[in-house]
Amino acid sequence: MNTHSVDLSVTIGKLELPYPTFMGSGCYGSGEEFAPFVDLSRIGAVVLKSVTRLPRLGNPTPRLVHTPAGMLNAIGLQNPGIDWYLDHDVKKFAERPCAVVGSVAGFSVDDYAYTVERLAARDEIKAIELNISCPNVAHEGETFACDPRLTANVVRAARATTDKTLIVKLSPNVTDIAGIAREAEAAGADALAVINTVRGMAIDVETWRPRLGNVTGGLSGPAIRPIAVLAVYEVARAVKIPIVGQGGIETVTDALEFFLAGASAVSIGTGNFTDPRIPVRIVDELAEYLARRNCASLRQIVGKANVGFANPYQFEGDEG
Amino acid sequence: MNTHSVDLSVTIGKLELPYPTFMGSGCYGSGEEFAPFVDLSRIGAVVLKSVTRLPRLGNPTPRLVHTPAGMLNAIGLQNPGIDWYLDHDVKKFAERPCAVVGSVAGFSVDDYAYTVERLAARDEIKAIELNISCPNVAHEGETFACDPRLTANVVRAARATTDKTLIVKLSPNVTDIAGIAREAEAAGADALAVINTVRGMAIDVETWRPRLGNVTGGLSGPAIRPIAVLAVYEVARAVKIPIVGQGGIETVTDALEFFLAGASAVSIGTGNFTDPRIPVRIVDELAEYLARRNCASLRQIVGKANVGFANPYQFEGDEG
Amino acid sequence: MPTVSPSAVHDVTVIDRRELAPGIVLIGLHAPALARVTRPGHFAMVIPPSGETAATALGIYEAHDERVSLLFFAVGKRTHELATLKIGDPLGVIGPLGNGFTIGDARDVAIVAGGVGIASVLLPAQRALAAGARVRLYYGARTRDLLVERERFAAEGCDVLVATDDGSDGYRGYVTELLAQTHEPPELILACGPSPMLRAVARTAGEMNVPAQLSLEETFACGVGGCWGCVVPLVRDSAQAPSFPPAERQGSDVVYARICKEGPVFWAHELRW
Amino acid sequence: MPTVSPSAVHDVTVIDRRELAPGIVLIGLHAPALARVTRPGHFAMVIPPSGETAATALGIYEAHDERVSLLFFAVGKRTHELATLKIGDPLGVIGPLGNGFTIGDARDVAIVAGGVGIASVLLPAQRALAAGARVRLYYGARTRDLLVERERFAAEGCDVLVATDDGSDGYRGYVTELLAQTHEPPELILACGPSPMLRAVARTAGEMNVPAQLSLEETFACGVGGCWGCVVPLVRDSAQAPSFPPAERQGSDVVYARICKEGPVFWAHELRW
Ligand SMILES: Cc1cc2nc3c(=O)[nH]c(=O)nc-3n(C[C@H](O)[C@H](O)[C@H](O)COP(=O)(O)OP(=O)(O)OC[C@H]3O[C@@H](n4cnc5c(N)ncnc54)[C@H](O)[C@@H]3O)c2cc1C
Ligand SMILES: Cc1cc2nc3c(=O)[nH]c(=O)nc-3n(C[C@H](O)[C@H](O)[C@H](O)COP(=O)(O)OP(=O)(O)OC[C@H]3O[C@@H](n4cnc5c(N)ncnc54)[C@H](O)[C@@H]3O)c2cc1C
Ligand SMILES: Cc1cc2nc3c(=O)[nH]c(=O)nc-3n(C[C@H](O)[C@H](O)[C@H](O)COP(=O)(O)O)c2cc1C
Ligand SMILES: Cc1cc2nc3c(=O)[nH]c(=O)nc-3n(C[C@H](O)[C@H](O)[C@H](O)COP(=O)(O)O)c2cc1C
Ligand code: FES
Ligand code: FES
Repeated sequence: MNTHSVDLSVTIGKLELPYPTFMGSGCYGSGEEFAPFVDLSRIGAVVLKSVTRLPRLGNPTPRLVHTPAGMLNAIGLQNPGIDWYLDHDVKKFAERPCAVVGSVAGFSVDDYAYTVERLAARDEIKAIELNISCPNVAHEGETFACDPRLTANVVRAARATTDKTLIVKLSPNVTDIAGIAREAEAAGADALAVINTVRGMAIDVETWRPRLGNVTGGLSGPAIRPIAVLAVYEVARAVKIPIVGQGGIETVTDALEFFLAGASAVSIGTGNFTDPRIPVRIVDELAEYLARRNCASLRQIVGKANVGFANPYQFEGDEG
Repeated sequence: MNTHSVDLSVTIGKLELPYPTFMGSGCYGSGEEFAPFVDLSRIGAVVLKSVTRLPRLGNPTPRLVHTPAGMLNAIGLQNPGIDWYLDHDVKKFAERPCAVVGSVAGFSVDDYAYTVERLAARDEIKAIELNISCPNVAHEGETFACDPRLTANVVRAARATTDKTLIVKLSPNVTDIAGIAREAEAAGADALAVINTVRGMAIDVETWRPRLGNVTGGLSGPAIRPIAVLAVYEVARAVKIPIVGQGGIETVTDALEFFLAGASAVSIGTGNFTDPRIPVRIVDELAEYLARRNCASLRQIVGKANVGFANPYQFEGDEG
Repeated sequence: MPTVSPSAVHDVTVIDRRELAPGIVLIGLHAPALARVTRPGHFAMVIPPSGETAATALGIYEAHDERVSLLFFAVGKRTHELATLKIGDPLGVIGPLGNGFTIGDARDVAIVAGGVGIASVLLPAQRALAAGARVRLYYGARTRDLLVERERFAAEGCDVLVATDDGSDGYRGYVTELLAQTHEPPELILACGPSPMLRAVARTAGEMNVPAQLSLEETFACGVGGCWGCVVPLVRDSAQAPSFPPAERQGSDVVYARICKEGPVFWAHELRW
Repeated sequence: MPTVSPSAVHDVTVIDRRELAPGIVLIGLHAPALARVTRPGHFAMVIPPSGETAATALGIYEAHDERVSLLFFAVGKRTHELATLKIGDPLGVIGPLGNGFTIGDARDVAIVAGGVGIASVLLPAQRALAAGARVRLYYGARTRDLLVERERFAAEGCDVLVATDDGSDGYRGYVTELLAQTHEPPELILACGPSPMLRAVARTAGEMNVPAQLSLEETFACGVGGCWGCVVPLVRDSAQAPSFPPAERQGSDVVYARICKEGPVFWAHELRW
């Protein structure tokens, strides 16, 4: 098997991508910001910063804190609102040498439907990610993605407005992510993005104040990778639609964990802050890995984590 | 203020401790294992490895995996069962120069009540921690601590069997930890341990097998600290009983985050694997910190994180 | 501050390392491509050699011929790691980034540097001196030992005025008090240092009626304008404001600009902090 | 394997550092108290200098006079960090830990080492040689360059027989095949190396009817018996089994022992893996 003949392409709903790499929403601007550092034609898709119906100034500063093997953020969806966005920003996205996926956030079912409909109508936007899991604008951390019924409602409403690929982004801050995933699938999602950030907090022990202006924030980066791999593994066993796995991916090994757990594609967010060359390095090394393992296509390894070994030894209480 | 005159003592239910440091269940054996490396008379309490009604051989190996700024474990509650434990192990605990807290796990309300009653009857055991949140023996990760009703039932049953201090250990793997905390308090808990490990998974990309014999495990260490600090902060605002904060504590700064968030005491688990001197170092540096800040007592700073600043600027959409 | 920078990821090599004071390190890099395009006030994002999460923002201290240097304080995990770099080690550096200082034809420039702020003001000082301006450096630190590189600035031709919190050298107190006491107001003030110092500079500059450019700091994630994590509020009609719906329409008189992209250097009178 | 060790946390200093092969490092430590009490087969937990989570288990390679050394492969984050240690650096080392090899009065000892397993077998070799035994070292590695320290073992007085996977030196194939081919079975076999090698040693020893002691490896957390993370199944009536209810009463014919506490050295015939 030769590196060049390995097929890395993926199909996510109607979206056909040459590479299985998304750039995480909110981490990659509109792609342009990273163009000096990376060949954008060698990434799968950029997911844009989430946009809302009305303009949002976002959260007060500080909005970022470094934490062990990760970071907390609480941007608060700063964005110009869908009107300005459609008039000023969207046309530039046509220039990107990779697919551009819109991301929509909102505060009511109506918000989502309205914003998705208007954004999806634009040719520059190839697919829509429904961010129902942003922990930084939520009341006590409760988002749409924390409730199966709300998830179903918002996905159904968005689905009704567009035929374009709809990716629903799930929250790890729930008791049963697989249950929420099933609701999203039943309501018409074409794919799932798993996971958004994990809720967290840090306190400055000199000032006694939270280290984020918003008090709480979302944890990302390698620290959350084991949490994300498990979420993908559980969701993959619950649904049939493809999964875009994310959370702390920085190397090809990290990405492979997600593919084996059941992700059809991966997304890199915080990893771009460490080194913008990471996405292309992952694609190169993925081809090498698959060639070495004699896999002609990435699709062959998706979900192939082998969990079929039983406990050879037991005591009475082990059955408990 | 002088370092020696600072009062570090805490009261957790009926448990009076000279130092606010617990050693996390399952991480510290019965204390004896660490006695060569640390002066046990300078720690608050050892929480013993959880014991169950019947003996358990535990999970197949591997049981541990290192992850970024943390580790996954899936021990599976290996223990000799309460009968053997009472006959062979418990009497040795009387020798410890610090308080010894028992930890009980189970698979039914009956299990818990039975085991708590028998263990709590022993003088060597000063208090009981109810481990209703071990992710490594659960079906699909669902534990008692994932359900408000089950939490209430098990706490009520355990409460009925003993007057000793009952600390209920909560799981972070839930949508609403504050709600579970309220149930535990209403059912008679004297204190809460916040948090147990976060569910996670790692996959070996060469063998394609999970890196834990049990497939999934519990994430601990600094990686989860922001998650734990937030959990303590939210629980502290929901209940009146004291909290033993834990998750990734390795330094006095880490411990202070938990005290400011609302923990009356802290617990050190994984930190002992990095350096067994950490618990005593934290106590020493805590006294220095409080002296420097002119606090006569640790109690003065518990829950004092100052979150009272408002967002000075807003756009229309920010109200969303 | 309109400098548009041809930035790139540079694979460079450490050619020099000096500990200027305990915990303050200067690292020289062989980085010809970066040296060529760096302008006063630019910064770089340094990729952690161990793969630690998130690159670190550092001002570019020197840039000439084939050499660039970084001057930093070892305060946390990533700067401590950078402090262990040895001659010959490879390093990934993203830069130059940001919009720098605009010196124009000012004939009398005051530069105010507090602590680690010194790392971002050598290049503008050199630029102003080269243009024939008089340059006074107001340099403050906690204590005498931390006043690193003051001889260097003197050798370049700056008048160096120092202040220390503990009075161990120069004026006892804040460096901005020293600035406020001058009888010869400069034509232009450039400043870099901790936030409280910059606020005092802004106030003093306002009282003196002298324009001031401040190089700001915040925690960065991307450093290239992609995450909106590093913002500062500007007055709504600032020339530096990012493309955004008119703020007044939104019931707010500020607009958040990204320090890494629209800054890090801002006109003091346009900041709303 | 009854050695009870007076362990402690030692603050020691790096006095020597050599790269034996690419990625294989030997670090000498000034550690008099540790050197004094270390016995063959003991290991140490090394505290990560950067504060990285969890200490690293390493065999104690040498221990004499005031010096202890560690020999390790840089495979992951923590061993890579240890590989950057320099002479003069401080290091925290917990040890000695575990129950080591029992050499007794065996007159003909075969030691089998695979890869990094070499790090745990110098002390038992020296002990056996000092007692007048013949010691054959069966030493396997992937390739010639990785057969570090073979001259050292020869100089101590061992007969060194090597095997490489690629045939670049000695026997081409597994070192255990070499052991199986001997016409002079030893009285005692001691082994340290990767699991598959140890299983093969156990099989071969069984066929030869020679007792074997194996030093096992697992991922460790505490290293001192506190977490039950590092277990291996033993036959239920093993003398090394930890205090536990009789396994047969529980419907199991095994009992899990902690490698760090009851081991790391176990009698091959008592393992159930
Ligand atoms: C444009 C720009 C230019 C810069 N130029 C320079 C420069 O030239 N030289 C230079 O030295 N620095 C410079 N900085 C600052 C530098 O980027 C930061 O100091 C750097 O991020 C430190 O990284 P770290 O990992 O070492 O520390 P971090 O871990 O990120 O910590 C940063 C600070 O936060 C504090 N901190 C960490 N944890 C806590 C906690 N729990 N509670 C309270 N405080 C805590 C640390 O003590 C430290 O002071 C610049 C920053 C910007 C934005
Ligand atoms: C009693 C005992 C004695 C020992 N003595 C020695 C000794 O003397 N010398 C020595 O060199 N070692 C020794 N070891 C082994 C040593 O402890 C381990 O190699 C060490 O834990 C490595 O730590 P690390 O952080 O560098 O690597 P880790 O990050 O812990 O990785 C360990 C191994 O796992 C692999 N790995 C990491 N992540 C993944 C992943 N995602 N998928 C698949 N594989 C992965 C790494 O490549 C590496 O091979 C001993 C172990 C024990 C238990
Ligand atoms: C600074 C920052 C901003 C983010 N903004 C958004 C956002 O606007 N919408 C969204 O759906 N996710 C957002 N995320 C989440 C990421 O897209 C991603 O799901 C998450 O960070 C986990 O992946 P990672 O560890 O690779 O970053 C943001 C993450 C970060 C770090
Ligand atoms: C190896 C290991 C074993 C554990 N066993 C138990 C246990 O038996 N019972 C329990 O309540 N918690 C157990 N825990 C959880 C810890 O007590 C602690 O709550 C958690 O690890 C978070 O704290 P830390 O990051 O300081 O370790 C275990 C944790 C680890 C790492
Ligand atoms: S740090 Fe990302 S926008 Fe400035
Ligand atoms: S590593 Fe903890 S018991 Fe062995």
